[in-house]
Amino acid sequence: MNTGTDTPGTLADPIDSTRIKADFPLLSTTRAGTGHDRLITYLDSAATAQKPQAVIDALTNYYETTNANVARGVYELAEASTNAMEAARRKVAKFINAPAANEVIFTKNATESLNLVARSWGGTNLGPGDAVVLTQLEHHANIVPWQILQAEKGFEIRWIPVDANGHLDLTDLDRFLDGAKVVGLSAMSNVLGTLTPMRRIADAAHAAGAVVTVDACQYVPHLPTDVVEMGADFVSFSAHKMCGPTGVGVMWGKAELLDAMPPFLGGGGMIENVTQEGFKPAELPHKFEAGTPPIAEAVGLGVAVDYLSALGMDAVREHEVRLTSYTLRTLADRFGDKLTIHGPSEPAERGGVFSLELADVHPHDLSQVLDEHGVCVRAGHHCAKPLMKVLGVGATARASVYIYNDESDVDALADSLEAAASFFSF
Amino acid sequence: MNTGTDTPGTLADPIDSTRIKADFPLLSTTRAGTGHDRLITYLDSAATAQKPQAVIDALTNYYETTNANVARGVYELAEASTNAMEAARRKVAKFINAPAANEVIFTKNATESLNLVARSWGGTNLGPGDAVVLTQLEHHANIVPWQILQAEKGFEIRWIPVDANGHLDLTDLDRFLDGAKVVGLSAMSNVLGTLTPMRRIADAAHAAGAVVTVDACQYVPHLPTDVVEMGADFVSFSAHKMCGPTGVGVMWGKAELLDAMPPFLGGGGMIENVTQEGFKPAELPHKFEAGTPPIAEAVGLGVAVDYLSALGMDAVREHEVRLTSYTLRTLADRFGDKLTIHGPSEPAERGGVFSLELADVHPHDLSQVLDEHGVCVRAGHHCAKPLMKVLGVGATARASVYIYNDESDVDALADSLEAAASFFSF
Amino acid sequence: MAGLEDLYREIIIDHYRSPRNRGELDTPPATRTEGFNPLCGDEIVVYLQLGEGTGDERVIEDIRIGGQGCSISQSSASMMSMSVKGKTIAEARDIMRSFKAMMSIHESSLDDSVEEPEIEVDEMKLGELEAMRGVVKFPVRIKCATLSWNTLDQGISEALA
Amino acid sequence: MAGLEDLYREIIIDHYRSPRNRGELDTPPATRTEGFNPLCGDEIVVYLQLGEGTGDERVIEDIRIGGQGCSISQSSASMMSMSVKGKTIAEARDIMRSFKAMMSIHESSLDDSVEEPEIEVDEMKLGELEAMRGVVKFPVRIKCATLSWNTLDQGISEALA
Ligand SMILES: Cc1ncc(COP(=O)(O)O)c(C=O)c1O
Ligand SMILES: Cc1ncc(COP(=O)(O)O)c(C=O)c1O
Repeated sequence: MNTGTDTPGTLADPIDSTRIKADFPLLSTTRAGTGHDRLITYLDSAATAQKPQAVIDALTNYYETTNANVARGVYELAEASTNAMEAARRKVAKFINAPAANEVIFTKNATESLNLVARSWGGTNLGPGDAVVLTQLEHHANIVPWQILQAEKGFEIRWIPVDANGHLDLTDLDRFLDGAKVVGLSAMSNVLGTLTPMRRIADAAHAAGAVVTVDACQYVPHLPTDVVEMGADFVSFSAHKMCGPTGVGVMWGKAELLDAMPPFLGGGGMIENVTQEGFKPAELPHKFEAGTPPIAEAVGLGVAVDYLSALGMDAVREHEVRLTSYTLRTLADRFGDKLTIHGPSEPAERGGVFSLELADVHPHDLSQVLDEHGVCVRAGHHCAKPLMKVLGVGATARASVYIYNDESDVDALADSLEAAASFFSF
Repeated sequence: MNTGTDTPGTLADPIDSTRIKADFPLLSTTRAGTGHDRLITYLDSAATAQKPQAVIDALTNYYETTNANVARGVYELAEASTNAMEAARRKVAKFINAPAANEVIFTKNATESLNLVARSWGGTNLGPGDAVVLTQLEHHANIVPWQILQAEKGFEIRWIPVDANGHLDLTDLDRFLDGAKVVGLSAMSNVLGTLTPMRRIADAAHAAGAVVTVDACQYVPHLPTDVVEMGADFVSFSAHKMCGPTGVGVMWGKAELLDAMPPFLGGGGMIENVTQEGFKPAELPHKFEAGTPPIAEAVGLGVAVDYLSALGMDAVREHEVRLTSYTLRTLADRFGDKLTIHGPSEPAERGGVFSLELADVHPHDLSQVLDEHGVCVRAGHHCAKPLMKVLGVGATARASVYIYNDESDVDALADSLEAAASFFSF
Repeated sequence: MAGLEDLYREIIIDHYRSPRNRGELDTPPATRTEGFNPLCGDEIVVYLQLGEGTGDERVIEDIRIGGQGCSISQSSASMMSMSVKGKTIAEARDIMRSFKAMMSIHESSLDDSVEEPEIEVDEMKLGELEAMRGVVKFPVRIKCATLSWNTLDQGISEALA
Repeated sequence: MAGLEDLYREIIIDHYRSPRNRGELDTPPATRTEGFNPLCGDEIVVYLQLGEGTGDERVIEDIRIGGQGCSISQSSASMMSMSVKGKTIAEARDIMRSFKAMMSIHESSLDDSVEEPEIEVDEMKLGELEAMRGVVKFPVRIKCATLSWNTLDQGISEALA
């Protein structure tokens, strides 16, 4: 995977964000009467991405021409609906280079995906004396499911620490892995932007006999993803952060592991047979998709994948590396020591997520003032409270960029930060 | 609740289905090139309902003007998004007469809702020696979660039988309830249309010290619902069967029970605090809504509720009782003994769901021929295999009606049934 | 749009109405394997009686079919039983491969963005089974047609084990 | 649209910059109660020292505030500490009720289709706390303003228990 870049600045940005912005109705139209009588500067894509017209249209089109429940209907409409969802599954599989489409499980969000792994794999394989290794970078979605299980199964949770630059400190990796059965690892931090050395950790984990479950929420939308090259056993992510709809996520897992795991949720669609005495689960992927799936949402995700693929994920990554360089440079130039940007300073080692601290202005107050200038950033703990504690803060203000952002958005951010600094200096 | 009707036939049908059909793009436009160059006769609403333009537009509008992640953002867009979702929650609460909006939990579908109840309430309160009482009418979604839990906790599952008319046989109810801790009950069968005596069973269950979890998937879309009057402790249903989008379901529960239950899925949004040592869950409803919720979908559900409320659920019920009478009469007149219609024969005791058996034509083959005539019905076990066994069949062909269906649809069904009978008599 | 006549060939209806090799075999010596189509509830039971010998050279001396389902699943099972009875496991597997290839080539071509390996259909091996070709125009029914074959496949593994 | 001046009144900024009753009390005899705003990470710690007596007639003899958070949550906590110190529990609860009413009336009026009971705001009881009224125009921040009060509420229960 190319997580770096080829000398940014020497070639033109492969992504024309101005043209792309026009594809996103929310970013390209003013909304009078809602208080939004101007274009907004959307810098919260790490929380959720905006949706291109093509994805919105796909939902409309699905409901207007294809809507029917999947998998169980003989009639043509039900078949068309099933085909649309299964085509989306194959698109997702290809997008992440999954060896087989039936390893792609549709969930409601990455959080369900990560809970599925913890409950279904962990619930079967963990007990007292075992260890689960997490990192201090993790989002609550890859922490709390393990803590819930821990209360029941009594294993130990170990934490790979974060160093002063926001990288994982792997000095004691071997010691951490000794006796470990699971490693839960964020591919990219949603707070610091840190890209983690997944392959190295995965190889070490496998050597120690542990499975690796990767939280790729912030990775899949932004970098070319190859689940095989990653060395992962399970990879979870959400559609809504990659230009897709809310209400659908993905859990990819190796077929041999998924086959050996018990089902997670029980219900229609996930069974081969049910009697009053018991049930027999269905084959993959249905085994893990109980109930009516998020059909329209999966179809929308498929179109989001088409949209990103047309841009090219290498191009997306290069665009973001460039914009990250520009952001780090601009903010340093304009604010110097007054502004702290947490996380790695090298654009090649991080994504476009910037946790900011401006002098003594609390992040909440900061983002309130920024909003007044039409700049949307997120303030809070970003569902990473253990990491907040490591950073020694209660919250940060986080700006994050995506394909539709460009230098002008970063400039607007900087201008509004200046306004905030002066507002609070009264 | 008015589950009956006031002398159908004496007054006009309160629902004008012809006008309503015009609100549903999929039902009111022909789709050339898709093989659908005519209007279809959609009789599979028990599987999923079609969507009115207003719901489709609500999704578009959400993504074009309001899209942002909820609950955690200070900026105005995030606030608008949060408000939109919370307004939908209150609409749903009002629609089912929930005492408080924070008792309404958004899930991905009814199946997740029912799993939540089984895992979170059942996982905490059940053990060897306990009993869970289900009915033979249940959908797999209210069976398999209990069987999964049973393997772990070792309680007994008892089955309230179904009589020859498709009603629950309550002769031995007291014996069934002796020592029971949970009663899992479908409010209306998705196979037979049977309306169950919920209040009677709930009162008996409570007297025996059991909680009552109601599968209201087929009830909430079709009858005025009052969760308090029902006597239920938990009520689960899906948006997609009530004109709402896929990807969102509801679990309503009594606050005092929900407060005492452990969370189901762990992750962002459901915590009050997380440290490396453990977590503290958030208040209702967030405690049970881990991760980014189905935001657009919840908003769409809110609009579906508006749509149904504008029609009036009493009117919806009366329309369906009339159409049920017409269907039962028409099919009996035209096919006599050649066609079996499972389930109660009294329209007031059932919903508009008709499981059909036509002579020796297998349901699959039947629905294939019907599709050839543009009539969409479902063939199979309808995720109720234990009930199929009771009925002594492997599958049925199921036609089901909703607000947009009228006599002409029933006539089209009868015509196509005749065509099938003659096709297979060669 | 494919017509119903493509699906319901006369020979299929014939096998449905008069299924061949219907019944049971004593287990043991025979094996009994159940298959379900989880989507629709069709059930197939395959009884297999293999001859002496080793591995793939053993002969399917007898086969019986039980279960219930639609015309496609039942006739497919009936035809299958005729086509493999008296054949060696190796031969039966060849036929199975050809049959599944016939089904899956068309299954995939219905969707965009698919890349499944093209498998050569050996039409010589199929004989009467060719009548099933029309099923591929009704993709939902493909699972009905392949159910008995998948059950046979599993049954062979169990019988050899 | 509400302006920032509605939110950041001078008195609020003053309490933020110079929080009153900041610190800790020895536990016991005092009680210590933590409150979190799960959405943003704000934390408030309330230390309570009640006087002798029974139930709601006991006096809040001393109160101290710890924790960290935004200007709204911190200034609200500071103002709260001033308004309840020296008051009986009953009086403190009265003020709390008035303050929450001020917050929630507006919270609900922002949405359609709401039917929450209208609670009378007793403005007399609020005094300086009135400055917080601007917060209701920024609904996301209401939770910041009410955090300390909810923590106090819980703290009182614990102290009385
Ligand atoms: C009675 C009943 N229960 C549960 C379900 C499951 O609903 P869903 O598939 O939306 O989770 C259905 C619909 O399939 C149903 O009809
Ligand atoms: C790193 C990371 N993991 C997990 C999640 C949870 O994703 P979702 O809320 O879509 O389930 C997020 C986003 O909130 C995230 O950024």
